[in-house]
Amino acid sequence: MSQNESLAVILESSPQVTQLRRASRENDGFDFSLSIEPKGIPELARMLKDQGFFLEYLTAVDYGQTMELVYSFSKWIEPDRVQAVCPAWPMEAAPSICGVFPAANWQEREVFDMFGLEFKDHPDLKRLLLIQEEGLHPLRKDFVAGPQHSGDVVETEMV
Amino acid sequence: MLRKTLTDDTFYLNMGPQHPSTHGVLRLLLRLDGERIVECEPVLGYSHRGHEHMAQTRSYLRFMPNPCRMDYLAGLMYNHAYCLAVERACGIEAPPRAQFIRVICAELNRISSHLLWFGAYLLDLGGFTPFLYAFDDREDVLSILGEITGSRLTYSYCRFGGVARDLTPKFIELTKAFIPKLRVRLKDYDTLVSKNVIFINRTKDVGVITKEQARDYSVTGPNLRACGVPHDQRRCEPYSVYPEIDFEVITADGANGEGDCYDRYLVRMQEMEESLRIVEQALQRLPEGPIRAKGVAQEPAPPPGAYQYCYESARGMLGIYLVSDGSRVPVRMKWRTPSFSNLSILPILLPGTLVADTVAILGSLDLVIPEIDR
Amino acid sequence: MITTLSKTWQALLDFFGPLALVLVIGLVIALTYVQINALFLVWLERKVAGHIQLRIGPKEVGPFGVLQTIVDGVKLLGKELITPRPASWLLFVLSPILVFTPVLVPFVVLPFGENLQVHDLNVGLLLIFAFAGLNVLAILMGGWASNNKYALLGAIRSVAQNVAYEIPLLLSAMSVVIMANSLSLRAIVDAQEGLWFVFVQPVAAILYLVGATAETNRAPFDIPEAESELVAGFHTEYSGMRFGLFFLAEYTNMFIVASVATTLFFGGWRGPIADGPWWFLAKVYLLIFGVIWVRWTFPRLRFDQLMNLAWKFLIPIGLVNLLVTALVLKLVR
Amino acid sequence: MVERFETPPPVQLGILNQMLDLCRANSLWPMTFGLACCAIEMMAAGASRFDLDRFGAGVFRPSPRQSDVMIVAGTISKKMAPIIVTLYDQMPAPKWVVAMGNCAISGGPFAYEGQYAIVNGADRFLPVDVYVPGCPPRPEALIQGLLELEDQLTGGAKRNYLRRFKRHPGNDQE
Repeated sequence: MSQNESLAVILESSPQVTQLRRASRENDGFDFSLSIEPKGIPELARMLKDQGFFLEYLTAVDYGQTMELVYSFSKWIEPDRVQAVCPAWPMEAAPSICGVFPAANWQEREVFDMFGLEFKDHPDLKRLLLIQEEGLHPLRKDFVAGPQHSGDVVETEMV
Repeated sequence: MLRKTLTDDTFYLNMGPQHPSTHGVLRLLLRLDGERIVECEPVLGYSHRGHEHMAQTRSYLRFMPNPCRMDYLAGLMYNHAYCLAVERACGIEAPPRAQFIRVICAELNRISSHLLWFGAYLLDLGGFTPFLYAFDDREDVLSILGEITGSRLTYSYCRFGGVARDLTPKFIELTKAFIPKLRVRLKDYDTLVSKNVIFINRTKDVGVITKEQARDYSVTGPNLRACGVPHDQRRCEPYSVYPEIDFEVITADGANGEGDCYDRYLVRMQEMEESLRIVEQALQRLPEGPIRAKGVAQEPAPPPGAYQYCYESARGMLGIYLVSDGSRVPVRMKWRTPSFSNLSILPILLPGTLVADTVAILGSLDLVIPEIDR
Repeated sequence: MITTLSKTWQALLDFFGPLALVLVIGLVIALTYVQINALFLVWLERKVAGHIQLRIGPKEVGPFGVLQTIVDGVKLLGKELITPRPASWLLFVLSPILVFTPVLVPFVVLPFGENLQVHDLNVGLLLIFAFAGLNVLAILMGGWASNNKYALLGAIRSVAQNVAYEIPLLLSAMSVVIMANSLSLRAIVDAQEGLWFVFVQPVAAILYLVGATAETNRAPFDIPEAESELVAGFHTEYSGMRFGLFFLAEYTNMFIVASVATTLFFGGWRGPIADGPWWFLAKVYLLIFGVIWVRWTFPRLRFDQLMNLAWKFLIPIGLVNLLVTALVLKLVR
Repeated sequence: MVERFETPPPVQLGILNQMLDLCRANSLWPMTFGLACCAIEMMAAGASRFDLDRFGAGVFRPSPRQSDVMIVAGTISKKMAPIIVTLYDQMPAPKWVVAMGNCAISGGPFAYEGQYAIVNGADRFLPVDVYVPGCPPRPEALIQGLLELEDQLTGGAKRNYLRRFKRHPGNDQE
């Protein structure tokens, strides 16, 4: 696990990292969990990409009052997984990392679709999965299904 | 809006939600210049059913039937992955016999998923007959799995901490009879299709994915292994009983780390043989013992925290990210499905190819659309 | 009663002249034979495809499912004929008719038996190839007129394919014509008295069969109605009996192409023991079985590979073969 | 339930009409139109073990213009519903709809209080003729559904005039 230590050193040095926690892959599933400021994400992504990481997924979690963005990076052959968590909702929009990882394009669009979280300078931020309906962000805790969600056909214009 | 002003003489073609070779309801908005594709934009969401919203509003047990409806070709694997994830969150350990049974059924499910892919892929390339031979073998696998799970496609066979029912002697006998039969059939497919000139012309050097592209678009599974990267979750992050079973990770010897449709085809065909070997070894090593861990609550309530589980499904790396606050209903359950990222690479593979290649490349990526839209 | 009949017969004969009557009767027989043959071929294809694919084809409707094609035909007759509004109406309606009519003409010259030939034109082969070219026109008209992008792509593909595969077809036929030094099919069959041309001209035979499968848009070359790429190719917008006519024309084309192949290469109605029309039909249906068999085993060629195969591979071979036969004939005679 | 608008055939001749219905019943061409898991079971029904082609229904036409039966196999999402309606309109007149699987009948496992994405059942916007329950229904269930549709077409068990096997006398309606 030597490169694990070297990775830990690099992670500490990257800016905007507020708190680094080492976790075991057996019972948590990831090696490093670091919470970071939204501004530091592109820089962290670029640094991890040089280390040979790829973006596993990017999602948001809604805890009622606050929302947070979760990024998970992993490597190919000897996967030590790094999870970056950054506060999202009350803070301003997080910068998009489509430039570094093009895979994030659709995932960010899905997070915008489901949670309504904006991403700064995303090439083409619009709904990915749902119909064009104002304010429909189902995965938020404050989402309540209105009468128009009663399971009837809804007139949606073709995107 | 999508419709850019058509200055040059290109026109839009909707390989629309209803199309014989989009394997479900995927819509490809193609901009064509004659037969050549200038630009492609997949439009998703036509079979979005809100699995993750259901996960947030139901207890762990009531969410059990959903995973196998996300990817109905590898339903048992998703069920297995879901139970493993919840077991990791609650700190339960399934008894060894149950783990072996789960691995046997998961590998049989992988074989049935690859068989259906093989049939559907040849159907896309115009050969009608292999589709029915592949379905014939797949029916054998379904009847074997139906023997103990009771269903053909949507299995809820694994429980938290074990499996629902023990293996019956008929199951073991049927599997033992099935393995040599499939090996002979796979040899036939190899001679009939792998060496077929038209098939080679249609798939060689078509839809080439390089390692860098695979990393950028986080492609996983057979598509990644076809680029020569031996990344297999069962070997890199061993889970359940896979460390005790020896099988090698198949990678196509892509010339310089580039995988085309033909490599992806070869990887999946050899993976079926590997799965057969795994099933054989698992059957021999099947220990006696209980099939359910004692004292596991029907409705588990994992301690607060965030857990992640990565599993090797038939199409690639399946990640489940679980955030629990100690109650019986999870705060958030994110399903990282492999087809989502496998499809995201299509817009850079298609420009410059012909319409017939779209079908070949789309087929070789082995997508299941409800798994993308979740 | 008989006298009036014979008198009217005599009057008709004098008025029209014998040739016209023979042609009319021949074509009427040909039309009925085409219907029966198409019904039989569709059933044969579904049964053969079924058995190739480990399943039994239509079995429930009548003994061995024989009535299945008749039932399909009647159902297609009963369907609504939709003409899409943006489609150009006249061409859309004319196209299935135009696809089907040129298919009947070759029956005039096909030598079914010793004297079972409607009329022995001395330019028989030329007539067949001339009308074979016509159905491409109808397919293009149909595909383009139905104002559907998939149909348009299918139509353009079928034009390119037929133009590309007409030439190897002609080259292989020319090498046979040189051998029999006559265009009339009866002379070609007579020329194959001792030895069938397939043994003398194996390359031309293979060339002809490949070109013929491409000509009738079947199996490895069914690019114009590629089901998995262009939803249903040029007949996407056709419903009811219009689609039925396309279907009928395809199977009759298959029959004609196979019968021309038997006359050119497999000795027409000459058989090892007793010559007669039954040999002709046996060989034709054997060839058709081969074409069906090929359809259900090979995947489809891509469009540019199809073009390369024709232009860069089949045509040069056809030319060389023609040259060699000419040289050999020059030396022998 | 949307009221059925069936264009009456122009010529009303009893025997001819029955013969036409019999032919329509024995050659129902389904449209390749799978939405989700039930599509796999529909393909299995068309494959070699549960062969649909025996009943003349094995010709899966890709284009709606040439198909008679639209088998709605899978979950109908709100985004997909208008497209299914256009597909249904594109089919020529004597056309039928078979709702295969619980999702097409009533929204199935995905119909619950807070659901925002799916339409609960195909009969909210299509005139459905036969419901095939199951999640997914077995291929035999789909074949029985098609036979049921054939019975509807020919009014009771007349469809087996052309069939060699007789339906089991036990469960014959008349």
